[in-house]
Amino acid sequence: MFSLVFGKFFLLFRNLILSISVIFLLFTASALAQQSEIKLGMVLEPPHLDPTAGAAAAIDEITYLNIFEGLTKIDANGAVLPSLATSWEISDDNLTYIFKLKEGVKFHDGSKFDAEDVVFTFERAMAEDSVNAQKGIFSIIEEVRAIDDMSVAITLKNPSGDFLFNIGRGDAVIVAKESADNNKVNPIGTGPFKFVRWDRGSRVILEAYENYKGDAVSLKRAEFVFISDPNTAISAMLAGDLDGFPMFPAPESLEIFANDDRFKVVVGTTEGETILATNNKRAPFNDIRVRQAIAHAIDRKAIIDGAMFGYGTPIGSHFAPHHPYYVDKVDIYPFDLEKARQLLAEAGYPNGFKATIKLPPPSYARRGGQIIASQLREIGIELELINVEWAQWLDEVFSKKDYDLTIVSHVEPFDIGIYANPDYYFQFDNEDFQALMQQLNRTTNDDARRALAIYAQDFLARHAVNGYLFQLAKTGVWRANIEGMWANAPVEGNDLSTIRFVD
Amino acid sequence: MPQDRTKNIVNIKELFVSFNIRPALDNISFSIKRGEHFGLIGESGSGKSLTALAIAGLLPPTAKMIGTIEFNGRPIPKNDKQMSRIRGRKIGMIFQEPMSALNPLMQVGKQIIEALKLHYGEEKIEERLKKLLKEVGLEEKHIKRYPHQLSGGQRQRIMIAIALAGEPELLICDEPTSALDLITQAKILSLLNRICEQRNMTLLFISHDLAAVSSLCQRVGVLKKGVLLEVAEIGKIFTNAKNKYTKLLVKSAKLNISPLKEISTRNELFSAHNIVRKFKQGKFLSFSKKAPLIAVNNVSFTIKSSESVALVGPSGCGKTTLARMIVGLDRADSGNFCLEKNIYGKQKKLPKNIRRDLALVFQDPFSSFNPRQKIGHSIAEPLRLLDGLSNIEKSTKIIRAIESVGLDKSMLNRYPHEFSGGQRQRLAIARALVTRPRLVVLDEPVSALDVSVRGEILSLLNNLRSEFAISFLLISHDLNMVYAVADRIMVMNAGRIVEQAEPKKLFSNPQHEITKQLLAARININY
Amino acid sequence: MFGSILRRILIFAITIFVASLVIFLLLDILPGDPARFILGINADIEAVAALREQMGLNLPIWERFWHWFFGLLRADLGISVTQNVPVAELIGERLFVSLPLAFFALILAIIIGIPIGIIAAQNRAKFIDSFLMILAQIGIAIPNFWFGMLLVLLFSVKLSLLPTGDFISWNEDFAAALRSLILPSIALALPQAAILARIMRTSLVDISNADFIRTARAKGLTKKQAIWRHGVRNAILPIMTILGLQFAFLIAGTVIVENVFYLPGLGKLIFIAISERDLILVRGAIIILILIVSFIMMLVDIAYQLIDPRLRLRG
Amino acid sequence: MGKLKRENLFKTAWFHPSFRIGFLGSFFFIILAIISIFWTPYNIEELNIANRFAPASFNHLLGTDFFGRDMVSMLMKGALTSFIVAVLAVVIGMIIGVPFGLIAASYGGIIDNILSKTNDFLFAFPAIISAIIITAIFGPGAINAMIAIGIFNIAVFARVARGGALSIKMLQFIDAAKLSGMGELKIAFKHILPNIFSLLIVQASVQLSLGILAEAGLSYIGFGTQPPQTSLGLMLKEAQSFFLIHPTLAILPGLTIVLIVIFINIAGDGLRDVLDPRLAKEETLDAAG
Repeated sequence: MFSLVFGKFFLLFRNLILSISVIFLLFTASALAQQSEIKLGMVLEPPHLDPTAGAAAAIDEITYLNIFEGLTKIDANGAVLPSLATSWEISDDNLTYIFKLKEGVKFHDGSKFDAEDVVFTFERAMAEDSVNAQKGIFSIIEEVRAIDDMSVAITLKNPSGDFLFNIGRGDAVIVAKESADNNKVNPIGTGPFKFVRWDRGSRVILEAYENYKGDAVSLKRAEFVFISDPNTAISAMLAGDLDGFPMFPAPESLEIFANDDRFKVVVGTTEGETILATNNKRAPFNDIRVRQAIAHAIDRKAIIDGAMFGYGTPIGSHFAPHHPYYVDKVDIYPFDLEKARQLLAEAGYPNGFKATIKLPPPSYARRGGQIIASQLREIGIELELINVEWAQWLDEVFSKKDYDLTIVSHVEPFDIGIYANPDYYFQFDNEDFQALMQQLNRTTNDDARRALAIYAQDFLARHAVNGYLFQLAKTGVWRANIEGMWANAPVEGNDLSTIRFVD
Repeated sequence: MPQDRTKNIVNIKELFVSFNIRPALDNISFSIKRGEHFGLIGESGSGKSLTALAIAGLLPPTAKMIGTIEFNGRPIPKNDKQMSRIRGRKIGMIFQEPMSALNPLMQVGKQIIEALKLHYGEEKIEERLKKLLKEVGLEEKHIKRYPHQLSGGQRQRIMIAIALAGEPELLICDEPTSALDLITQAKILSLLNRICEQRNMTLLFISHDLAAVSSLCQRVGVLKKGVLLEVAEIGKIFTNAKNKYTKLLVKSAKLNISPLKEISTRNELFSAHNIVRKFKQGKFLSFSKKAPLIAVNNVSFTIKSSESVALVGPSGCGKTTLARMIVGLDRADSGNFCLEKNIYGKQKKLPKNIRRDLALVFQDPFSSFNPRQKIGHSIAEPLRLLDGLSNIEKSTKIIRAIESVGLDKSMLNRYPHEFSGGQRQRLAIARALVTRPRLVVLDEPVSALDVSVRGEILSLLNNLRSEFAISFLLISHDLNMVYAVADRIMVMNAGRIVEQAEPKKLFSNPQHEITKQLLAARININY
Repeated sequence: MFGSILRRILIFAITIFVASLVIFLLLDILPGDPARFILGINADIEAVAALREQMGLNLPIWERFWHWFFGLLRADLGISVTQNVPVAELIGERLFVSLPLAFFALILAIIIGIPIGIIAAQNRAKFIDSFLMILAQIGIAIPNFWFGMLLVLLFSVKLSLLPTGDFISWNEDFAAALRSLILPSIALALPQAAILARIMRTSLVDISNADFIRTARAKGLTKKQAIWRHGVRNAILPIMTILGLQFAFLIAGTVIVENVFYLPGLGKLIFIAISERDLILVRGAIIILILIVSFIMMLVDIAYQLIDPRLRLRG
Repeated sequence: MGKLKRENLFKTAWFHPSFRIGFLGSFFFIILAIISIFWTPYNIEELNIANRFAPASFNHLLGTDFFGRDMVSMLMKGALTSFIVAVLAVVIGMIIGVPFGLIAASYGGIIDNILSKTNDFLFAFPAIISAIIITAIFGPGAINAMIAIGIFNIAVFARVARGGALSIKMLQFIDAAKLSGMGELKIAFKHILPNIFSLLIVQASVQLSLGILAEAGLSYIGFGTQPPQTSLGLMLKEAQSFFLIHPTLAILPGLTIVLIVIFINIAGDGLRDVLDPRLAKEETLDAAG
């Protein structure tokens, strides 16, 4: 390999000599991005490009709805729309779904899309050795069956209120048997864009798929460029190297873009409930009075201002404010230091105590952690800040549950169910809540579900399981002449098909 | 080149040179006649090199100069460009250290050619080069070599060739031979003499060595601390010097040492048997294997107690290596030494009982004391070798040592930089004597000293020998010097002792070729 | 001569061996199980054990080291835990950014630093000397990442002349790739250029006091001629060693600069590998860095031997 | 023989103008940093979000940062961390590197060869590569940055000590000490070390300023100081993304770094001038003659 590398370097050097003349052209500004090409910034580079084999949000942000499509799809507002399934019927017992598939669809490699692909996809995800990150979506499926070439029946083990939503997510996109194993490096889907190239460490390039069966797409080419450093992100945008940054990593600088006619700043919502996650089994946090004291001591406004520069909506429970079932529980434990100290004293800690807080890399956590430490110091709780990388966080906090407090954003949509899992890293073990969630899962009637969800929100808020801080905002920046970019992030993804440049 | 012997080629009037505010040359006035050989003599720091540089317009930029220097009747130009036309073409220069004076990265032939081209352009370069080489006594094969591939004498010949390239009217030689060994020195001096005669060239010869100056020059100026003490015909300097300092110079050049008291040399004190020392060549993990260099080759000799033996030889003959082995700073590869029945030679570290009977006095008095340590501490250091001394005994010994070399005990609290070179050499001797050793090895004990103090140090050594009954092994390249202080002279060449005899016998009837060469190289003062 | 080059190569080989041993041992004591990391949090114990077996993690440490070391000799550095791609391949790609970047920076440092040093030395103790040396002082004192940011703000954001990084592969668009390396190499080069200027100045001042310069002037050369014909080449010799060291610094400096600009270089790769705890990748990347640096040092030593006639004939 | 003269280094250097400026300048920042151990105008652990980005005023002489912390207090604490990291890295380098170099020079031969080759190798490794390894093993932090910089310093000091020791070793008082029966190690520490001490001090000033820059670089990429601690480099990093809106937040720590480094370098240059025998050389051109 090394001789190869050096050989290449020799060529490189020759090129260099040959293109001395090119240097004269270097300082002429690069051609402006064509109206049909777009370059979008992303913070994280995906580990691979197969959304059915990994949890990383970055995979979906590139591939979902662009390269891959599911039977259904989620639109910018979180509504479920037909995609590869043009229509579906649901049996009266809410257990069997019959999907009619879109005709004439071809994968990017030219192979035909039919019921067999759907069956393959689901069976692959349901299999025991499945590496799908959302096995929960598939575990309730009893059977997947092709009725004919263009229709598929899926039978569930028990009714599920959000099955259609779930199969519209990136984890349930349809893949072809022939190409599935290669999707990590060379993703082949049915979507409006096909994969061109992945310059590792740098960018993924997509190109419009000429045989796409669906609404016409305005873009011809798209690049996702990976920029993890917020400062670099700011200058890359300002310098015009990028057309947009759907999830801009530096809320502190949005002001610059808001005051610049070339750009627009779009603040939407994400599914990210940002919480002060608490180890409910570890003393003293196993005492509800301690948790309540913390809840009283947290000044959400200061955190949102200080960590997110005002972008974010305060939450009082683990529920997204834009969700139709949402109720505002922020005032259950208002900011009240006196009350907090009193509760702490009742719990037996009149002089407070010491604890640790583990902070993953995002700035909401690192900055938020400093602010929370400063706030809790007011009631005598001394926090030691421990910065961890994501890998460490997953290992120590998430799987080993070795932590007191941590700050993290839970980005799964409608994920209140995690509180019913006593092994989840919050270690919240409450039978009442577990029963409540079982009931919710079985309920399909919307009004009934709403009532249950509201009760659950109130329940969590009152138990002060975690410190509920704010709903993470989706702060996007893009050129003023771009339309059709998702303002909110109901699921992770950047739907390129709706994006167009206007004059 | 028409020459008028009566006219002055150089005329210096009231020359002052200073650095910052420190004066270096103080009101110097003299002139050099066309065609004469003029010598400038003085100790280090006397300003003699500075005078030469001033004439050539090569003073360092930090130097300030007042006064006039006329060359061929016209003041030398201040402008570097104009001056550069005089340098080389009218004034040639040769410096002391030919290794550093040549560009290490350039073949020596090219360095000569560069000078030739400056004066003649491209015309007949090869021919001129060959002619020059022949004149300075080099062969054509030397052209393609780099300075480090030549010997010191050859390098100095290259320097002479460079200086002659522009056919200058005045040749300035700044200590041209002091970095060379005696034999080479004599050859270079006679070469210079011959060339100046042949070319009818004026010579300004600068040296600290009155002997060298006297062999070459007709007229001499004596400089001391930036002041020109006197200018006179060389004959008059020797016979009828006006100045006290000049007289001292002349006296020490003749090396008048207070005569030896007759000391009876008795039994054998020390002997060396078949000593061999090889040095490995090449570096760590080296692939090329070179034959080891044999520095000392099967050497045997003896020294009696109270005897003073001199070891003489050209540089690189192995005498210093031998000395280091004797005092235990180095190990012999084979053979052994015997000091009063104690046999040693191959140990890495000598036992105390042997070590305390041996001492070494170093060549360079400036580096033989730790500058950060008081003299008293340095002199006390060898007392570690004597066990069970009380503090009082120690200080008594130290005081006796320093007083025996004629210095005051109050000086023990001073630091080395507060002493002059001669005083330091006395202190070094005091340190060597503090343990009352039986054998003292003296490695060129006076060659780094100014001529004026050499005599007193040698006299001191003689006195000490009779007083304390010590044996001396005196290492030197200077036959004149050892003649006066040695009972016996051993001549060493290429790692072997080739001849030994009493001084008078050796001088009158040398046997070995190298002894003859060494004797021939001595510059005898004939006044 | 040939022998001394061979000797230098042998030292290089020993260095690499010792370095790989040290790196391997250091990174082997780390807590954490790569097999578990690959399979994820929920993997069952049997699968992890199987993968450990497959990855050779159960072998004794010495066997694993030999395995890795001989892999290194074949340019096989294992498979990245997080990216599932051969490490050698990942690194190979990144070198096409980092090496040119460091190389350009070196060239820049030379073409900026050396002339400044020469000008300052020629005008010693004059205003221009002090001025240039104050500039060099400032150049050394400014952190290069900060300077990089300032460059971006000026040339990319305000003037829109150059990209803020945005490296496109050499094959795709050579000129664009070159453009994207201009600002980072300037940022990287600045402190090194300042250091070079100072060393060049000192070296020349030293040389201009050297005896052979006096000889050259005595021949009839003016001071300037003497310094140009004899001084500069001699002054360059010590500079060469410095350049070798500087290249090492520049290679390492890419780690920082690639983070200021978004360049997909080796530095960025290491950075991400560390944050994702991909130790196989970290290990490979570090040993490659060491390999490059040692190789450069070796080249410098050999070049030194070729240029300096005093070393040419030595054993 | 300039460097062999025994003199009070500081006293001599004081008359050198650039040393004086550099020394006073760095002394100012060092004093500020030391004061911050006991007192800062405001407690920087108390965040005051409502008062963030306050402009310079009587209450906050240099304004406040994005957490509402007083910039003067931040700079003092930041300088303290930067100095501690750099100084301790120098100490590490000296304590390990100097004996390393002295031993190599004293024993020579194969020991010297092995030590010097190891050292050449270490020398080629800027702090950042050690930092990568250390961070990979222990995670980031100010102490790790210090060790990483220290490792590089070891190589530097070993080289300087070895070079200095070799030139001192040529001098004859070393042989004199050997003749007195002193061992190599004792000679190294009693005779050689005091004579290369001033050399080491000058080098320490260089490494100190490099250490401050290296700490800043490591903190910038996240391998160095971690919040809630602060250092000048970390302040710079955290302020970068506000640069276009609140430029002072980045300019202040940046300027502080630049000033400290320049002051230390100037002081070091002055010291070197005082010690450098080259300067003396011109004035005593005649010394050999």
